[in-house]
Amino acid sequence: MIVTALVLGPILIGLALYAIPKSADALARGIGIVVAALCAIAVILVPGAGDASVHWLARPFDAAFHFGYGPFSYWIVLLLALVTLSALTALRVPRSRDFTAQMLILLGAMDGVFLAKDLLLFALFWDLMLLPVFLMLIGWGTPAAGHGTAAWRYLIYNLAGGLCLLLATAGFGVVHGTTDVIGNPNSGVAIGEVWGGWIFAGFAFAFLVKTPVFPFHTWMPDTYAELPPPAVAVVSAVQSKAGLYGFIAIGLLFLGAQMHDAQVLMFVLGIAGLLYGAFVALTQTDVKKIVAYSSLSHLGLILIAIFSFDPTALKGALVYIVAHGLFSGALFLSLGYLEAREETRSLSRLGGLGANNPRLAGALVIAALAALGLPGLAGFAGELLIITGLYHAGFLIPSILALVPIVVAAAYMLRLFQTAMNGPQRLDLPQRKDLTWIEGLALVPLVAGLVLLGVDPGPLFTASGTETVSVSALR
Amino acid sequence: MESYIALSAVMFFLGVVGVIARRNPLIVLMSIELMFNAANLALVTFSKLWANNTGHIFAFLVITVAAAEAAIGLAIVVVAFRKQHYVDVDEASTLKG
Amino acid sequence: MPAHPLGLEGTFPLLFLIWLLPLFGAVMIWAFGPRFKSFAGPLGATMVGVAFLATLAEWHDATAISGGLAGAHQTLFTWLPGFTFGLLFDRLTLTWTLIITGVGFLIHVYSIGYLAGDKAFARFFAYLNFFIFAMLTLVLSDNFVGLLVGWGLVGLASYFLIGFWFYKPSAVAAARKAFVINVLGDVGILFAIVVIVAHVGSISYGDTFLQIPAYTPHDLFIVCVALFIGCAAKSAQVPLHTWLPDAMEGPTPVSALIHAATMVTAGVYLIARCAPLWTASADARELVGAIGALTAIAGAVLGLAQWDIKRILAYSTMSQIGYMIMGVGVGAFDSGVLHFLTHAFFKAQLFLGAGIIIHHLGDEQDVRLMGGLRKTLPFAFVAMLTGVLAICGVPGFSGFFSKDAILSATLAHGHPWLYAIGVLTAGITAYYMFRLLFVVFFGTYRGKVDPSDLGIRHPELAGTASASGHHPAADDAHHVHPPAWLMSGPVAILIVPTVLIGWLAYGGDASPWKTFWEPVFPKVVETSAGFALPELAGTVLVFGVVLIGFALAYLRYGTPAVLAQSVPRLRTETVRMPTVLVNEYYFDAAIDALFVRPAQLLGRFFGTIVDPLALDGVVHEAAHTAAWLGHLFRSFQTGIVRVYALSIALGAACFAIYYVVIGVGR
Amino acid sequence: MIAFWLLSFALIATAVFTITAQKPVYSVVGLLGNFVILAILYLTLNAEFLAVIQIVVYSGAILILFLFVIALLSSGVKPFDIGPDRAPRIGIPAAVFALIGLCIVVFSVVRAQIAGAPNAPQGVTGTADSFGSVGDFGVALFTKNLLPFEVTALLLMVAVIGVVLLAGDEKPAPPRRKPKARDLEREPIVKPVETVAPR
Repeated sequence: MIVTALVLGPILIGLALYAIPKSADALARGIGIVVAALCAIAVILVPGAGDASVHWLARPFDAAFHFGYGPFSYWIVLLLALVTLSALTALRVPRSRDFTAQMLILLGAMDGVFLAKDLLLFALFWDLMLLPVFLMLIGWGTPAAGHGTAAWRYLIYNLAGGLCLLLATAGFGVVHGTTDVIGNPNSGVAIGEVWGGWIFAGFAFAFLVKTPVFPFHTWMPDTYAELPPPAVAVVSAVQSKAGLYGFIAIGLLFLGAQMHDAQVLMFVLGIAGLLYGAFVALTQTDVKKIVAYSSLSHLGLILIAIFSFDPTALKGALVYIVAHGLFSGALFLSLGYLEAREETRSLSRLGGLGANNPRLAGALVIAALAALGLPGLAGFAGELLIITGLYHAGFLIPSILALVPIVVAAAYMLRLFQTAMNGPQRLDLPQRKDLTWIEGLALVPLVAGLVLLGVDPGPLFTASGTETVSVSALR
Repeated sequence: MESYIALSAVMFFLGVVGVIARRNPLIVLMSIELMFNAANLALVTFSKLWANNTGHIFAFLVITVAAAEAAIGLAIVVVAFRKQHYVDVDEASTLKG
Repeated sequence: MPAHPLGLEGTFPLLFLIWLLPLFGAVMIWAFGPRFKSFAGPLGATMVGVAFLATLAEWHDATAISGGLAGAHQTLFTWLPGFTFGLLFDRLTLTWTLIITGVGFLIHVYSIGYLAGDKAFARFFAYLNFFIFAMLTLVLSDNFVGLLVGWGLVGLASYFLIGFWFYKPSAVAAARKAFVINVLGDVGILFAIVVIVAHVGSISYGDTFLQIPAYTPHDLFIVCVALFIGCAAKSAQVPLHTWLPDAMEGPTPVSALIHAATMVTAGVYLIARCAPLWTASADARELVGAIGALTAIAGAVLGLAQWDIKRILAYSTMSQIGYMIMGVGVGAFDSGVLHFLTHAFFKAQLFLGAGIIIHHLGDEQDVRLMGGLRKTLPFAFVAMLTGVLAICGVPGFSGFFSKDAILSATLAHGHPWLYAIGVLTAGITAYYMFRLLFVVFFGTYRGKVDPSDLGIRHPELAGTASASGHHPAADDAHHVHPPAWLMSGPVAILIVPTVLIGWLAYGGDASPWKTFWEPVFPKVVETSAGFALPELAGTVLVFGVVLIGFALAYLRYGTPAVLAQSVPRLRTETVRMPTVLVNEYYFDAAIDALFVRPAQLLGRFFGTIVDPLALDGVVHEAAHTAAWLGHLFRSFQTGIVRVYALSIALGAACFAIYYVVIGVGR
Repeated sequence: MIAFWLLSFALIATAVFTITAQKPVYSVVGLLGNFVILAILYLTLNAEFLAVIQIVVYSGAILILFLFVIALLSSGVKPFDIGPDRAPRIGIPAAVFALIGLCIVVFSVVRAQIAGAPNAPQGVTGTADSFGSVGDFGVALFTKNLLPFEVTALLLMVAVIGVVLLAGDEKPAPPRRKPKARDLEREPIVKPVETVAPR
């Protein structure tokens, strides 16, 4: 029951928020924060819960209304609740009631994606997840002059992906007979060769677009740049993991042979994205786009980790998934603070803010350091395990290429941080107050997670299902 | 007998050309009548050929339909004329995409 | 996987104390810094001082067991099988910890005086304490990943401290450069770890060294090279050295602690720690020894051409670390470590002495604008003089013993070329260090001379006081006069080991130093036979070269006649300085042209051409095609009824054709 | 045979005249001739009743209807087709298409001639001598084809109603509901753009 409530609760409360008066922004935001906190508490207190499967479709294939934890999803759902909590606490957005409602619907939809044990439910929530983001882009986006197409581009790209996902799901259901399979190790039956290729192609396209992976990423920089900071924190922290989760929970368990066939292609795409994102991030001037392209780079690394089928690399992928969620959330929120204060995202206009905003600088530098893989923070642990796994599995060249973005990341992250915070003060910028204690507090869960998991990511490997996945990956 | 069929075809295509090429709705309607009659001629011819008067029945029905069609068509023309005081097939362009 | 025993297994609360006290100090000062005000300095110093005392108290545990990797060991936690973390406190760690906490403590005390009144006083001590913690993490770790964590964190501390005055663009740029180059080094070590784990299945030193026979020579070489990339970045070895001179943008105590005494010698620590690896790989010894020697002479030659007092010292640091790397590289691990020990003292003392001068002159760092300071700053003169004598290897001073040990070791291990370079470098070192001494302390004070008379064309680029500008924070720094002993006291204490510490190594193989390390380092057996110069002959040769260097420096800078007309002479020298030296061998330009610019170009190409045009272009084309089709179909919907009629007729005709041509024929 | 050719020629000539006539009245005249000739052709095909119907219904009723409409509409001076010609050269493709279609039909007819006529289902409804007679026709119409005949009645009925509705007297439009005060207070869905007060 509790898992179903995790999914449906936020969605229903989000819809119900539209019933309270428009002017009650603070109340709405408060409700949003409480709901996100309750989600986090529920995940922590009731680990490993699963709900009964309610059969609701028998023809042409069996489908069930079934929620529970799949492989890796416990940590991702916890991450989602924490990031949403931080995001809602951190920043106030105009028309807070509507925004909070959209955020809660997004929260519930993403919970649905990661908690669905039925493929059809997975696909439905996958498409539902798209809607709030699109609406937030339309309603709260800050398009650059002459653009403003981010919302539509996002919609079209992801609808195409969602369509492929739906087709693949239907194909899977028809071939396999049932879609009530995710996270069920006993149902890990490989799909035959005739249809498997097409089904895998459908899933893979949807996953690659959503993640996104080079070269399907062109919707991402604009979307990330234009989304309001709390939303982009959640989207980049968690929504980008939906595709990777799909590869793990569906691909590795049911389409192993097809995954192996696609290995070379995915390595090429992953490594291309890894390098491409890093180099592009080096020259962007929009601070949010720098982080967006760095995400492309990081996500490419996770992709090749998954497709190396090495247990160590898979564990590293889990660590890095969580770490990336934490640091990209923290980064986007810090940049949100920056944007809210200085009313610009352009590096060419920023400078010298550290002198009067030491706490803002501190928040940004911690997030940036985690993103560049500073040893001792969670990102490093993930990178280390991934690259170790890659080398161990015999991928010498990819493991060396995966090292390059680490150096480049240091360059672009420091460029971002130093240009904005260091150097002589610029008096043409609005001089605003430093972070309030509540703004700082909002980042605490994320930063604490980064430090703790950086010191010892061991706890992640319990209750994560990595063993299940590893075993099936090696099959 | 084949000559009758060929004659019918000629008449039918003349009707088609009239429908397409003329802008006066009355002449267009008359062209349609031409096509009806061409069809009738063919029906009657085949009836004769196969000694089967179903063709006659059918031609009779076609004449009925043609009468109805002419009545409705002329009514439309009248209405259109009342609206804008002239009628032109090209003016009925609200179907434009 | 049998875990290799790392000595005395147990729990060592004192180790935790040593390790975490500085972290505690850093967090406290960072969190409550503004409220601590001037109390932050003493608090930070206390943390490090207590850690030093605790280190002394732990001495016994480190040396209780002899043999290999043996000392106090405590397991902490495990990520995954093979990824086990713990603390190891053996003789090598002991040596480094003593220097880190001991010299660190002195420099903390010194900093209280040096930075008194700076707005970010508390922040400075938070960083400094954090650095001590990071460096202790590096040396206390019992595995490669822990070492890498420390390795990265000292880089971070170094980044923060170089960029401490973050309103200076030059400091910011220097900090970034240092960090990026150090990340490159981190990546090297990361790769080494990856290879080690693939072979050994463990990150622990013990397992790694136990299973050296499991490696092919090729893989062993790869591991050594990858590790050495880390060393080269951290210890400023050619070609990754360019960040070190720039790092002098940081406050002088930082230069003394991080960029002279401790952090930059981490490379030496790593090679000494991995002595079994280097013992097993002759190729790696060859490579590392050669790069060490190259760095030693390259740094020394660049030391000739500098005018900024801290850059001179920075290049001398680079050169001296070259010596150490050469020592540990050829397999004389104890000699390399000895040079680390002596260098930590005399270089810290040189920097702190320079700091006194800089502080006195109001952030003036250009030696051309100094001169005659012997009379105004006699204590600084004594400090610098002893330091210079030590670094030059004048017999009796500490540097003499360590340098001599390294040079004779290169010969003994069969590297006559390295020996020759080392001896030559010693001469150059004497020359430029005495040049520094003469220009700064002798003659008359030139601070009032117009910089252009000295040939300084771009004062803002020359590290002069006007360049460092008026820091809003540092301005009032010099109106506050802290007790003088805060700065002179630590220097005075340092003079003792600077002079005397070398005597530890007196007595050849029976010296306390040799017996201390006897059980630790494996013996390197060279395939090629080494030379054995009689001890006295070697000493005389080196000292002779040093004397020549001194004599040249004296003739050029020290004679009364020269001193009398120092201004025009310095001007001539400035103007005639070879551009290759002024530009520091064009390393920066080369790195810029080879890596930075291509990367930016690539990024710009991807970002402005590939992304919007090629990738997004495909998507746009698809969308445009759809739109074009829509327009095409729209154009069919003319609204002209007759055209519709035509198309209906055409359609009907198609059917007719089908039936006539195909259907009937059947 | 000669009669057939003459009749054919006259038929085509009147048809051409119909579609090319400048004024609708000429067209009606052409069409009248066409229909009469067609009735004669029907007679040659043993379709007596249809021939009569052709004259009575077509020539007598439908064409008169056309004439009435023409008379009704051309009381003004304007010609009917005065709008801009939106497809000025559409006659060319139409003619080409017609020619091609004609060729195809003729070709197929010729081919059918060569292949021989298919087996005709001889004498299904009537005997050879009474074929085409009014009696024969009536029997067939009111026995076998009674339902279509009745449906025809319905069709004509609908046509009559349609014509009356279309062309009947225009009634004044029903009065629009008066706006209530509540409606005026309601917020417009699209907010009017606020005007900037002149300074």
